[in-house]
Amino acid sequence: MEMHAAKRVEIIIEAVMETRLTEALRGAGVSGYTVLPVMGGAGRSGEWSREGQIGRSGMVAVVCLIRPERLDGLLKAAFGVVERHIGVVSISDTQVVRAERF
Amino acid sequence: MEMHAAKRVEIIIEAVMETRLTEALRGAGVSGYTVLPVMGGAGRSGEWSREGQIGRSGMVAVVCLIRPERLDGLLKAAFGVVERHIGVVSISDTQVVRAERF
Amino acid sequence: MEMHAAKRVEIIIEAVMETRLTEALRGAGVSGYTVLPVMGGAGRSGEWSREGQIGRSGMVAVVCLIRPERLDGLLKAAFGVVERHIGVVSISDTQVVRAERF
Amino acid sequence: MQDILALALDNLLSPIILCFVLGLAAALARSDLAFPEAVAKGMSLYLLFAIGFKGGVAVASNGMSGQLGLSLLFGVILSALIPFVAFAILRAMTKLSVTDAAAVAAHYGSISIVTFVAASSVLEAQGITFEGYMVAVAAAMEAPAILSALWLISRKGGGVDQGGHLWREILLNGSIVLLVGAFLIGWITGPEGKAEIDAFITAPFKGVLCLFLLDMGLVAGRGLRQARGEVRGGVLAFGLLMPLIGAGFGLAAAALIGLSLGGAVLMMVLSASASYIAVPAAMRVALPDANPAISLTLALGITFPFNLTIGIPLYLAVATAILGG
Amino acid sequence: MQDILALALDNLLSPIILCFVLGLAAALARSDLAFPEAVAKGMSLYLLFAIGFKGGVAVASNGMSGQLGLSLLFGVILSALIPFVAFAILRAMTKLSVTDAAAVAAHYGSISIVTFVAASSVLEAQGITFEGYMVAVAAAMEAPAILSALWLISRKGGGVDQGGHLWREILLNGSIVLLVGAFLIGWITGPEGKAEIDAFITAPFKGVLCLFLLDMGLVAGRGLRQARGEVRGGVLAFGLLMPLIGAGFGLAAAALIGLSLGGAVLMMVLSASASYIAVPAAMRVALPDANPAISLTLALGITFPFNLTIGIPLYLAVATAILGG
Amino acid sequence: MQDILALALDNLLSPIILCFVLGLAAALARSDLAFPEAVAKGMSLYLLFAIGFKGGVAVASNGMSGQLGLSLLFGVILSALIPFVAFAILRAMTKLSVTDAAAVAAHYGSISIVTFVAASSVLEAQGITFEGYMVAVAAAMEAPAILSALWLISRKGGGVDQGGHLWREILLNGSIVLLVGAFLIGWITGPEGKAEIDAFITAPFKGVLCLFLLDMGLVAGRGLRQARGEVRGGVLAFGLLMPLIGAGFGLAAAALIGLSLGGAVLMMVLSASASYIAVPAAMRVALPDANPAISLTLALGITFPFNLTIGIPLYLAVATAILGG
Ligand SMILES: Nc1ncnc2c1ncn2[C@@H]1O[C@H](COP(=O)(O)O)[C@@H](O)[C@H]1O
Ligand SMILES: Nc1ncnc2c1ncn2[C@@H]1O[C@H](COP(=O)(O)O)[C@@H](O)[C@H]1O
Ligand SMILES: Nc1ncnc2c1ncn2[C@@H]1O[C@H](COP(=O)(O)O)[C@@H](O)[C@H]1O
Ligand code: NA
Ligand code: NA
Ligand code: NA
Repeated sequence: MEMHAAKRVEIIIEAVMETRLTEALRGAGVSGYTVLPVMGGAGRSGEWSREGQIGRSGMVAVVCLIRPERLDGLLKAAFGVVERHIGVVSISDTQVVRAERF
Repeated sequence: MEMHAAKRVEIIIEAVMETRLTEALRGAGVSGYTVLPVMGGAGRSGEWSREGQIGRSGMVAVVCLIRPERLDGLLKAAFGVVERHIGVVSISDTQVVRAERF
Repeated sequence: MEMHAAKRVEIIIEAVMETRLTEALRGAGVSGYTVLPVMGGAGRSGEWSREGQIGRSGMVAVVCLIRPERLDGLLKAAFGVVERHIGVVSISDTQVVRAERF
Repeated sequence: MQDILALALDNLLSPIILCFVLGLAAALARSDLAFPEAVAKGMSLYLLFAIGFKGGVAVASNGMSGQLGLSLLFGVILSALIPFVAFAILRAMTKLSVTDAAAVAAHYGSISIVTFVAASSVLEAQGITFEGYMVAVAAAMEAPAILSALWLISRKGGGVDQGGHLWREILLNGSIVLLVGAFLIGWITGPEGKAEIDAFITAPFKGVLCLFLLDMGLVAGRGLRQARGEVRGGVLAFGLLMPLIGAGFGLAAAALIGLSLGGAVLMMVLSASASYIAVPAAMRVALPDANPAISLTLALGITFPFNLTIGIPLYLAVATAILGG
Repeated sequence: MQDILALALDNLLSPIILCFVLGLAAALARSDLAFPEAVAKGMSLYLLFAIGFKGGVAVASNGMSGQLGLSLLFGVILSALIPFVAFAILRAMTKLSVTDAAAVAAHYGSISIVTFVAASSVLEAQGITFEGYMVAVAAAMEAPAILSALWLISRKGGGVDQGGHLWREILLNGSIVLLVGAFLIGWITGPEGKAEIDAFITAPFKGVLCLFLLDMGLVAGRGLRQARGEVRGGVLAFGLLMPLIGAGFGLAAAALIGLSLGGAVLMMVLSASASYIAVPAAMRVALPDANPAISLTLALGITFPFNLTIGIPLYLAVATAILGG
Repeated sequence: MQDILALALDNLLSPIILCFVLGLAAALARSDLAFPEAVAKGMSLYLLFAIGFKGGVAVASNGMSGQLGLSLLFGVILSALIPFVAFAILRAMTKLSVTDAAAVAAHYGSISIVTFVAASSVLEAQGITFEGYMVAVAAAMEAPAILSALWLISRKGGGVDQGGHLWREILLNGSIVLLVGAFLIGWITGPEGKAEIDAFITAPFKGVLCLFLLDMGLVAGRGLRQARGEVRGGVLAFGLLMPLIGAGFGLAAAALIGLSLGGAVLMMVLSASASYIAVPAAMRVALPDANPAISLTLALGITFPFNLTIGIPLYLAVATAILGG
């Protein structure tokens, strides 16, 4: 199968910021993303777990597959939201098959 | 530690198709995979969220680690199922330690 | 944006071992990780699903982003815990933006 | 007439309806009020179990009145027949593709168990009895509509994924199995069994139904907000017209079978309502090219609230007028 | 005096408090006892719905006593005012940064609905009535404190993320919408509506509250274990002092409005309690630089158990002494 | 004898057993009926809390009858002893490895709280009283078996992961903590405390148990379907034989302690039942080489349904015959 180079951006961010992030992504022309739940984690601001929590506490992982040329736009949009917030962003090379989708 | 090249295939697919996909994978000789829940997302068919849903709605993420030489078989099997369905497939290079497992 | 090479280590491990793993990671100087829930999967020990389970059954996925030079320490710590247990470890190249965090 | 209006108003101002309205309003106003998926699923399992069990107990107590078999048969026929009617109307009134029209038609042939539950509550509040086995009829009406839709598609040359286990999935769908299983357990254990778990399945039932409808309002509201563009004009009109046509078929069947007033109203409600759990999943598997947003918005955002607010009192009024109190 | 001690002891040995203590002890001993997030969220939705609904029914039954408007107004004023007091005390007594102090202040201006619920239970057990609309006052007091905190920050030159929809998020926060919505539904449907769902919202209420407090004990214990280093000295003292000051303001307001004894105690409890659901989320959005562990540990680990065990009986005693039984 | 058969049949046709059968059948037929993990966990937390609390209240009401200490001691001894018996039988009857045999043995020394709950329900339905503190005995019997299994392994030269906190994990296991904690709260607050939350922990209890057993049937059925190959012949026979042997030990202990008829039946049930929550987790940590599917299928798929259907009435009959009604 023919495969096309793409980028996989994984943004782990506070759940309260999810809507702001996805709106910024849409603003940057990124219309595809997937949100995965996060159970817990640790970082500079300590350890946390979702168990027994009630509010929109905790984090989510937002995964975006995009064409390489769109990476800069995406990162700019994402960092506008993530910047002052708890969270991490990583970018990996990947390949996709149905390139017209991204 | 000695590491071996492998492929990480991530298939985001409708939850109703999960069993069909994993059966196809097994049919292609892929006996190891992990299913992650997905909370929501957006794509060409719009935005969705799992909150408050009742049926087998929504998507799941199926992650397979495989030896590079098995990639083609896996993709063929996966696309047989995914093809006409909502969802995305991405393939990344990765490394594993206990290669005999894959 | 300036990006820095990093490693993304993904450890899929039994939920009962989660605390032991994260303690071992901290012992190895890895203070950042994210735990994702896992719904089900299959491997050499057969198929399983989290549905309807009650105990701390099932698996979790622990994702660590680290500087490349810390990989060996992390793997050693992780394998001390994972070794005799059900589960898989994969290591991918990735890039991060705020390198000082890792 | 005045009675009907009073009943309709009473119905509109019941906690059940108001909870649905609250959910709808919260979602349309983009509040972040939301039920976790697990809680929503848990409530639906509870409701299915309770309604199935109570139906079975009713059969154990009152006997079968000889018409269970006939009612099941008519239920299956209605479920299989209504999609053809719905399909014809959709093709005439709207620009939906064959696939989309068939998918929508399948939803309308099948049933909405929550509408059924809401209607039973109204009947109970009015002191109107009904055949306990109607819950088995509801289960029997879930699946046949899917078969009709697939037949419609294949006749039109459309491709249908008849994958090996589609049929097992449809017939052993969790909600059918739970409803029928609880019905059988209720039937076997009878009033004694009910006495053991009555405090669980009867007393809190209406309260759980309220919270469940609040969640359904939230889901419907979110759907309406997103699909605003796609459901309008003819499609929208279909969502209001089709339940009336379905109810007509249901009433005719009830008269033929000789159901009681309460049973007739429930048969109308089943025929008038559209599925939003079992059929959507089956359509995703069998007709992946159909746009799921259209069916779901119609079934949950238009027809469900219509039946809940106007439909149920209306069907009761019509059934009373025709079959007599 | 003896009565007060007896009441305090009685309160301390109630299942509700003991459940909280069990959760706290289990978490501090690092047991893996835990509630799934969905179950915790489900219980909180249930409690908000039940308390809101019952408040609305109380208003429908007893009328408004003419003071709803005044009470709401004073509630808003208290919520907006208390953060300034809290901020001043924090800046004087602790080394917290402006941002952290403002974030903590916002939590103390807002309210803890579970403390409110626990206090209503104590009042009910004592046979002390209170104004049903106090639940609406609780809802009205959730948000103004956030505005005050943001104003404090911006006056000090701090940056505040006033992103487009922050205000909608705060005002249409799920818990406010559910509380107010259920209140309205209770008001509209009145005692008749309550009769329909009483077995769901009244009978099991206290039991659910027990399990919910068990979970809150677990969450508080985990928080205390992790934040052991950060909350001590002046910050800790603030967590015990501030509820007393808040209660004083609440009592003054209650006297001005002319609330009943029960209403006055609830107004004191609202003013004395600190938010750990709505405000933390808003602060994460608006003040990302504030350390969330400080506010949460104070609100949930110090002030909440203080109010639950000592605060409520104390406020009741003081209100009885000043306003008369 | 006729009475026993009648009781056994009555038991078989109770909603509780039929719900388990429904779940089992649905899973074996590969229906997609499933409970979300959070709902299953929530129900188990509820059941543990309710059973613990009611046990504590029973002790508060009826006093200790002087035998709590003795019963706890015998419980611990049974739990520690039974694994040796089970291990010897497994090594003689089956080809399981030392590790697998030890892991299975640990499960059978420990207890199944749901079997205990189901047995209490049967006793209550028969009007047979039992010592309230038996729930504390159940908690005390959870852990010792694990120690025995680890000792067995290490004596055979097997490696055991005695990681730092294994013991804390086992002894502060969530289900033990909740059961013992609720027992203490029930004991402290007594009948007054129970009155406050009775509508939550007593009235709906049996209904929740039904749904929980439905889920257990689903999980057991899925396990049986997947492990079909691994559990057969000698291993399968062990799953039917071992509960009888365990019950025998339990009866002997009960006679020595001088328990009431009801208490003796519960002691038999505890000894006869096998753990499927606490022990599996501990075994995964300490004996990762043991195949978890074997223990779980035996405990949940064979011994649990055996005890539920045949075991409980049988133990009651034997105890009645030996100890007298
Ligand atoms: N190195 C890392 N690898 C993976 N996840 C991380 C890492 N650092 C932080 N995180 C995630 O981001 C959250 C916030 O991190 P921080 O801002 O460092 O407190 C943590 O709770 C983790 O879920
Ligand atoms: N570019 C993308 N990156 C990540 N996930 C995607 C992307 N596109 C689609 N998805 C996921 O696949 C689902 C269906 O996509 P679509 O078929 O484009 O509607 C979405 O709801 C997302 O969860
Ligand atoms: N090749 C693989 N790719 C992805 N996940 C795997 C793979 N092999 C095993 N797993 C995961 O690890 C768990 C245990 O695997 P195993 O130890 O092989 O039984 C499985 O249930 C999967 O969740
Ligand atoms: Na219909
Ligand atoms: Na306050
Ligand atoms: Na045992």
